[in-house]
Amino acid sequence: MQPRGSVRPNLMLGLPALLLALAIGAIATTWSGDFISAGNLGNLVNRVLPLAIAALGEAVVLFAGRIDLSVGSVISLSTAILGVTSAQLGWLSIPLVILAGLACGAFNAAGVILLRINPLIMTLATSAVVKGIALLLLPSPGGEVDYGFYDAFYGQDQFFGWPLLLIACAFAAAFAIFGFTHFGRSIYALGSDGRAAFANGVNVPGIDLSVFLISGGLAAVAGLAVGIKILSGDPLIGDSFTLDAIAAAVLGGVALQGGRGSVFGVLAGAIALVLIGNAFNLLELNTNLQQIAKGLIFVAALMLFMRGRSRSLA
Amino acid sequence: MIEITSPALKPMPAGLPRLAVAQVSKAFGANKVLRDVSFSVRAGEIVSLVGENGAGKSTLMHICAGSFPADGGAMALDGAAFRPASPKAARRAGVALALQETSILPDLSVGENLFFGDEPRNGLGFIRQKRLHEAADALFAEMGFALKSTRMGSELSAAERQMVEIAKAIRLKPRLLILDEPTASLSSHETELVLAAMARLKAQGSAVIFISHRLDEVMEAADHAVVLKDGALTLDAERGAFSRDDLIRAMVGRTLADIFPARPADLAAAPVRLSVANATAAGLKPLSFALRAGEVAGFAGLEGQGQRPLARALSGITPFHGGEIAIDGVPIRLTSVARGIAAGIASIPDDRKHEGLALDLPIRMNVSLFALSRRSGWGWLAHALERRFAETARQRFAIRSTGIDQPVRQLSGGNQQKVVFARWLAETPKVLVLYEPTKGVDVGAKTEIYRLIGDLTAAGVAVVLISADMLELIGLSDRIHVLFEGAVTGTLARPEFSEEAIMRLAAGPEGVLTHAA
Amino acid sequence: DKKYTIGYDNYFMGNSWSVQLAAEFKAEAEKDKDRVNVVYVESAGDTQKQITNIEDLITKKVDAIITTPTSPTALIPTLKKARAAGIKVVLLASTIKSQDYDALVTVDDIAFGKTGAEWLVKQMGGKGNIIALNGIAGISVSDDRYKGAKEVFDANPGIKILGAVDASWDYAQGKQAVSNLLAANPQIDGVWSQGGAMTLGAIDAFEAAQRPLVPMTGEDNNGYLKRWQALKDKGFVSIATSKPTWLGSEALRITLDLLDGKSVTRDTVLPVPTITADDLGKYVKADLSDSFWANTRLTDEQVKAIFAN
Amino acid sequence: MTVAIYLDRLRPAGASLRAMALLLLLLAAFFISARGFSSILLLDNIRQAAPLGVVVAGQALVLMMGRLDLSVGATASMANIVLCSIFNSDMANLVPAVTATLAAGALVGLANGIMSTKLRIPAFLATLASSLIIAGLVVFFTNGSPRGAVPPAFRVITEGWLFGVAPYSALIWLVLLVALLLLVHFTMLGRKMILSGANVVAARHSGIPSDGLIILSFVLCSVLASIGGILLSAITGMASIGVGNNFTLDSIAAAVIGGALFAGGVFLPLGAMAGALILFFVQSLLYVLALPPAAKFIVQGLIIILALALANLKQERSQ
Ligand SMILES: Nc1ncnc2c1ncn2[C@@H]1O[C@H](COP(=O)(O)OP(=O)(O)OP(=O)(O)O)[C@@H](O)[C@H]1O
Ligand SMILES: Nc1ncnc2c1ncn2[C@@H]1O[C@H](COP(=O)(O)OP(=O)(O)OP(=O)(O)O)[C@@H](O)[C@H]1O
Ligand SMILES: [Mg+2]
Ligand SMILES: [Mg+2]
Repeated sequence: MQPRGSVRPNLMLGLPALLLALAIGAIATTWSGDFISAGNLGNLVNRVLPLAIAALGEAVVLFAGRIDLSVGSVISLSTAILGVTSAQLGWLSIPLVILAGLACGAFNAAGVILLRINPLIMTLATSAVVKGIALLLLPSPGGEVDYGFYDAFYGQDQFFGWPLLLIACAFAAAFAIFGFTHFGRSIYALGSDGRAAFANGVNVPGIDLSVFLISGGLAAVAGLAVGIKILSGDPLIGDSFTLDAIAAAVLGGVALQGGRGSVFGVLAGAIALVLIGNAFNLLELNTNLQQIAKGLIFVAALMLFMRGRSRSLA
Repeated sequence: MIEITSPALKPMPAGLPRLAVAQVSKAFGANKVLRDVSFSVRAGEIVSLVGENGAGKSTLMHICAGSFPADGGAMALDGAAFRPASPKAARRAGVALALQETSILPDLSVGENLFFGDEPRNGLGFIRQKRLHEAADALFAEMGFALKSTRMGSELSAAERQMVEIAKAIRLKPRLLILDEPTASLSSHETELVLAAMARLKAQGSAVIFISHRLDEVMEAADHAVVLKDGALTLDAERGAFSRDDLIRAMVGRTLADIFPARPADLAAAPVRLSVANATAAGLKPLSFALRAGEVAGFAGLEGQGQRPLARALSGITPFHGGEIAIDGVPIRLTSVARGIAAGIASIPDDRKHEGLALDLPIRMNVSLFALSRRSGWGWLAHALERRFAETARQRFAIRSTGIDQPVRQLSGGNQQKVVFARWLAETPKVLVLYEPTKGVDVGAKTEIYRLIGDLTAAGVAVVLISADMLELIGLSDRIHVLFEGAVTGTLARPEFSEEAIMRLAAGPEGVLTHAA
Repeated sequence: DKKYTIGYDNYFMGNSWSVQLAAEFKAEAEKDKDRVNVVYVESAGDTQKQITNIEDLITKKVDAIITTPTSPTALIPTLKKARAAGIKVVLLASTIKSQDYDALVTVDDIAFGKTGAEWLVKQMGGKGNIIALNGIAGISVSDDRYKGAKEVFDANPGIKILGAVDASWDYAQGKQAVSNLLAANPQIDGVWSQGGAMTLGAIDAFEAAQRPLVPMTGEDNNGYLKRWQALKDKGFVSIATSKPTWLGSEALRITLDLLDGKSVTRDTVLPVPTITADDLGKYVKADLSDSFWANTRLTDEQVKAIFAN
Repeated sequence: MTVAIYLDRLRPAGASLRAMALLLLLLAAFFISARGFSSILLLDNIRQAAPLGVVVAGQALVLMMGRLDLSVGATASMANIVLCSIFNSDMANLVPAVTATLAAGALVGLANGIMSTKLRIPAFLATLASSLIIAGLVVFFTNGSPRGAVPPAFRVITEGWLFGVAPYSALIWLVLLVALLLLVHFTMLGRKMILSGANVVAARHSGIPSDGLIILSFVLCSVLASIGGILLSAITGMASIGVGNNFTLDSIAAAVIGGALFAGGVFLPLGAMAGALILFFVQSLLYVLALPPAAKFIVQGLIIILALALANLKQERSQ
C-alpha cells in the first residue's frame, strides 16, 4: 500500500506526538531506573489500551467533522453492565456490553441525523442520559467480575500479551481502512467539507451513523478493558476518558474541524498522555504540577499543528 | 413511458432525445423558481442554457442531476422515465454534473478527488494509490489540463478547482454532461481547453448542456440554445436560428446596444491618483504603474500569473513587501485592509462566498457595513439609515430577493455579487480594485455594474480591473497590462486592444504555456 | 537500621477534610523523618488515576502503600499485585470489598450514618417527616452513610423520608435542594445530613423560608460548630458526627508497626466520635478557620498553618 | 419611524421565544409538583440561578463569534478562590478583592483570545487547555486548602432583596444582559462582532479587526465567568475548590437551548436567560420530586435534546 496522495500528509500529522512520546520516554529512562522494567512496561500497555481504543473511536468521529462527548459515560456504563451481569452471564456479558455501546452510538446518530442536532451538544446530552442509566443500573461501585477475566486477559500484566495484540490489530486495521478504502475516504470527505462530500455522492446520514456506531462500539471495548482491570462496575470511572480521548486524538494531529489526521497519530497521542503521568510519578515530581504540565504540553502541541493552518475553527 | 410531446417541445427528428424535460417546475418556499420548463437534448449535441442571474438555470440542472427533486413535471433519459433520487443515482444513469459551486474535497489529493467513488482497488478491495494517481495524470495530459494529481484539493485556485470538477464529469464518459458556468473563472486559454473537451465528448456521442453568461462562447459552441427568464423558457432554437441579440432579448426582454460605458478620449490632463513604484509581493515581480483619476487599468493574463497576489496586495490583505504606493501623490503604508479603506481604496474579491459575504446574515447587514460605520464609527447603530440604505441598494442593483432581511445564502450567485458591490455605494473611493467583478454575473447585472464603474470613473475614481473576461477588459479599460509569471510582460493602449494581442503577450516571452502553480 | 519508603496516595485534594487528613499524616511523618521517607501521589478523586498511581508505587518498590480507596472494588486487583510484591498495604479511612490489605484504619461510614439517624429519630420521638442530604451518588462514602441511616429510618415506621437528594457535600447545592423541598413540603420535622456544609445550607434555607429550625444532623467542621454554637440558645438542636482526620496519623503508626514486624490488629474500625450540645464548647474554636475539622491531633499552630484565619 | 425600528430590533427572535415557551412549560410542571404557585419561590430560584445565568451570557457571546469557551467553569472556580483569599472576610478589602478577581478573569480571557486568534489554536482546545492549567494552578497555590472567605456584608448581593421583592443578584444579571444586548445589537462594535462571527474572513477583508474583536469576546466571557464566580462566592460565603466547574457544560447547554448557533453570528440574550433558567429549574424540579440523582442526568439530557429538536423542526418547516 502506497502512502501517496492524502495518506502521506495525514501520516505526517502524527509525527509530533510520536516525537513527544519518545522524548518523554527518553527522559524517564535516563532519570528513573524503574521506567524500563518489565513491570512498568506491562502497566503502560494496560493503561494505553483503553485510552487508545477510546481515542480511536473519538478520532473516527473527528475525521467526519463531528465530535463525541459521550465516550466517558459509555465506558462507565460498560463497566456497570459487566459488573452486574458477568456473575450470571459469564463471557456472554461481553457481547451484551458491546451491544449497549452500539446502542449509545445509534442514539447519538439518531439525534444528529434525524433531529439535526449539533453533534457536540447531542453527544453531551447523551453522555448525561447514559451516565444516568449507569447510575440506575449500579448506584454505587460494585458487582462481582470473576478473576478468570483478569487472568485470561491481563495475565501477569506482561508487556507481550492480549492487550498489546489488541492494540496492534485495532490500529493496523484502522490504518488500512482510513488510508485505503472508499469508506474511510468518505468519512474524511464528510469532515473536510460536508456539502462537497454530499455532492460527491457520499451518503451523509450513512456515514454519520457509522462513525457514531464505531465510536460507541470502541468505547464499549475500552469499557470492557477497564471493567476487567477493576473486576467490577463503577458508574463514574469513565468520566475522565472523554477529554483524554479528545486530547489524545488532537495531540496525535487529528483536525477538530474534520478531514485530517491519522490513526497512528492517535496511538502516539494516547501513549504520550499515559507516559506523562507515569514519568511524573516515577520522577517524583510535584504531583500538583502534573495537570499544569499536561495543559502546557497540550498548548505547545497545538501551536505546532496550527502554524500555517488557516481554516478558521470552532 | 411519459408524455413528452408537450407544445413547448419541437417535433423530434430521428430517434429519441437523450434527455427530455417536460413541464418541470420548482419553488423554494414562496419563490417560484421554475415554471413548466420543457426542452430536450439530442445525443451528440451541445445545448447552451443561458439566462439572467436567478433565472433558474442551476436549479434546473440540479434537478436533472438529482441534487433535489422537481415539484412537478417529468424527465426522460433515452426514452425511459428518469427520476434520479440523488446525484449518485443520476451519475449511475450516466448523467454527470459539474457544479457552479465546485465541490472539490480540500483534504484529498486531486487524483483522489477525480476518482472519488470508483477508485482502482486491489484484490482485497483496498485502494491502489499509485495506480490512481498515474491514471489521473494520464487523464489530465489527455485533456491538456496542466494539473498534478498529487496536489491537495485545498491548494487549488478557483480555476483549477473548476477544471478538476470538469475532469471528474468528463472522466465518466457520461451520456449527458452538464457544466454549470464552467468557464466563469477560466482564462480564455483554459476556456478553449474546456470547449475542446466538450467537442470531444460530443464527437463520442455524448450530449452536453452548458451554462454560461459569456455569449461569445455560446455563439461559438452551441448547436442549440435554450433561454430561461424568471424560471420560464423564452427561447429554444437550433444553431443559426438565433443571434447574439436574440439571446439577450430573450434573457432580459430587451436588446443592449452597447453594454459598456463610453470611455473619455484623453485622460492625459487628469491628475495621477494611484502610483505604484516597483512594489513587490509573494508571487509578484517588481511592479510599477501609475493610474490617473477616472482611468481604468485592466490586468489580463492566464490564470495564476499574479492576478491574485496583485489584487490582495492592492487591497491590503497580503501587503506589498517593498516599493512605494502613493495616492494623489501622498505615500501610504498599505499594511492592512483598514488602512487601504482609510486611504480610499475599495476592493471587490473574486471569491464572494468566502471572502465577501456573511452568507447566513440578511442582505441588510451585509450591505450596510460602510454606510453605518462612516455614520456611527464604533458607536450607536443607525438602524433607520441601515434599512434605508439597504432598500436603496436592493432596488438600484435589482438584487433579486424576498426583501432586505433575506439571508444572502438563499440568493443566486450573481445576486450575491451584486450585494458585495452594493456595499461600496456608501463610499466614493479614490481607487477601486476589481478582481473578477462579474464572475457568474448575468448580462443585465453586468450592464448595471459596468454603468456604475462608468459613473465612478466619471467622478474621478481610478479603477484597477483584474479579469479573465476579455470582452470586459477590452470594453472597460483605457489601458491593459498583461501579466505573465508575476510580471507585466506588456501594456496595450486602447487602439491596440484585441484578444489576439492580449493572448500573444499572455502566452509569455517564448510563447510557451508554462503553468505557475 | 534502614529507612522505610512509604507511598502515600492522597486520594483527593478538593476539600478541607481530605487536606487535613493528609496534613495529619505529614505531621506524623515529620516526627519520624529519620525512619521514613514518603513518596506522595495525587489521585484527584479519579479511581482510574488512583490505580495508576498505586501501580507506579509498586514499580518504585516502596515498602508500604497507604491509600484511601475511592471505590470499594476497583483497586482490589492492583492491591493484590502490591501485596504479591511484598508491599504492605494500609487502607486509610475507606475500605474495599476483599481481604487484600494488611491493615485498615477507619471509621465505618455505615455507622456514621446510623449514629446521626438514631439521634434524629430520638429527637423526633420516632415519628415525623424528614429529608436526607447526601453527597455524590456512586461514591461509596456517600452511599454507605445513607445506607446506615436508611436502616434506622426503615426500622422506624413513624419516620417518613420526603426526599433523599444529592448535594455533593456542597453548601450552595444543599441550600437549593432544601429551599425547594421546603416549598414542596409544608411539614418537615427533621434533616438528616451527611455533611456539615450541606447542613449549613439547610439552616440558611429554613431561615430564608422563615420556617422554624428543626433537629438536624451535622458534622464536626468548625464552620458548622460555630453556627450551631450561635443558634444553640435559640433552641436549635443538633449533633455532629465525625470521621476524625487523625486517622491519617494513626495510619502511619500502624504502617510502621507492620514494617517493624510487630503484630497489629488487621481492622481498626473506630467508633464514630460525636459532638453533642453538652461538649460542643470543648470543640468549637472561635479563633480558627471555618474549614478546620474539630477531631484532630494537630496543634492549633499547625491548623493555622494549613487554614489561615 | 426610528422608534418603530428600535422596537422591531427588540422583538425577540423565534429561538428565544421557543426557549421561553419551554421554560413556561417547565415552570408549570415545577409549581404543580410544588403544590401551588409562589412568587417568592420563583424569585428565590431566579436569585440562585443568577451565577449560571451570567456565565451563560458570556458563553453566548463567544458562541456568537463562532468559538467556544470550555474554561468558564475553571475561571468561575478561580474567581471564588481569588476573591475569598483577598477579601479575607473583611469588607475593607472590597475594592482590591473584586478588582483582582475581575482582572484575573480578564487575563484568562486574554490568554484564550490570543491562543485562538494569533496562535490559531481552535478555541475549543485552547480553552480546554487553559481550564486544565487554571485548575492546576489553583491546587498548586492553595495546596488544596484555599484561604479566606467573603464578609457577611458582601453576601447581600445574592442574599439581599431590593424592597424585599427583587433579589439583587437577579437585578445584576438583568443589567448585565441588557448591557450585552445594547452592545451587540445597538452599537457598531457589536455589529462588527456579529459580522466577524458569521464570516471572519469576509470581515477581515472589509477592514474589520476581527482578531481584536474575538479576543474582546473572550475577555468579556471570562470577566462574566468571574462575575458568576463572585455571585456564587456570595452565595456560599466560603472558598472551596472547583465550586464553578459545572458551569462549563451547563453554560454551553443553556446557551444552545437558548438558540445560540455553533456557526456563530447569532446572539439572543433572552434565549440565553431562558436557557439558564431551564437548566436550573430542571434541577429544582428534581429536588421537589425527590427523584434519584440518576434521574437528574437523564432528564437534563432529554431536555437539551427536546429543546434542540423543537428548534430544528421549526427550521426544517421554514426552509
Ligand atoms: N439529506 C440531505 N439533503 C440535502 N443536502 C444534504 C443532505 N444531507 C446532507 N446534505 C448536505 O451535506 C451537508 C452535511 O454535511 P455537514 O453537516 O458536514 O455540513 P457542514 O459541516 O455544515 O459542511 P461544511 O463542513 O462544509 O461546513 C449538509 O450541510 C448539506 O449541505
Ligand atoms: N436553496 C435555496 N433556497 C431558497 N432559494 C433558492 C435556493 N437556491 C436557489 N434559490 C433561488 O432560486 C432562484 C434561482 O437560483 P439559481 O441558482 O437557479 O439561479 P441561476 O440561474 O443559476 O443564477 P446564476 O446565473 O446567478 O447562477 C434564485 O432566485 C435563488 O434565490
Ligand atoms: Mg463539516
Ligand atoms: Mg447558477
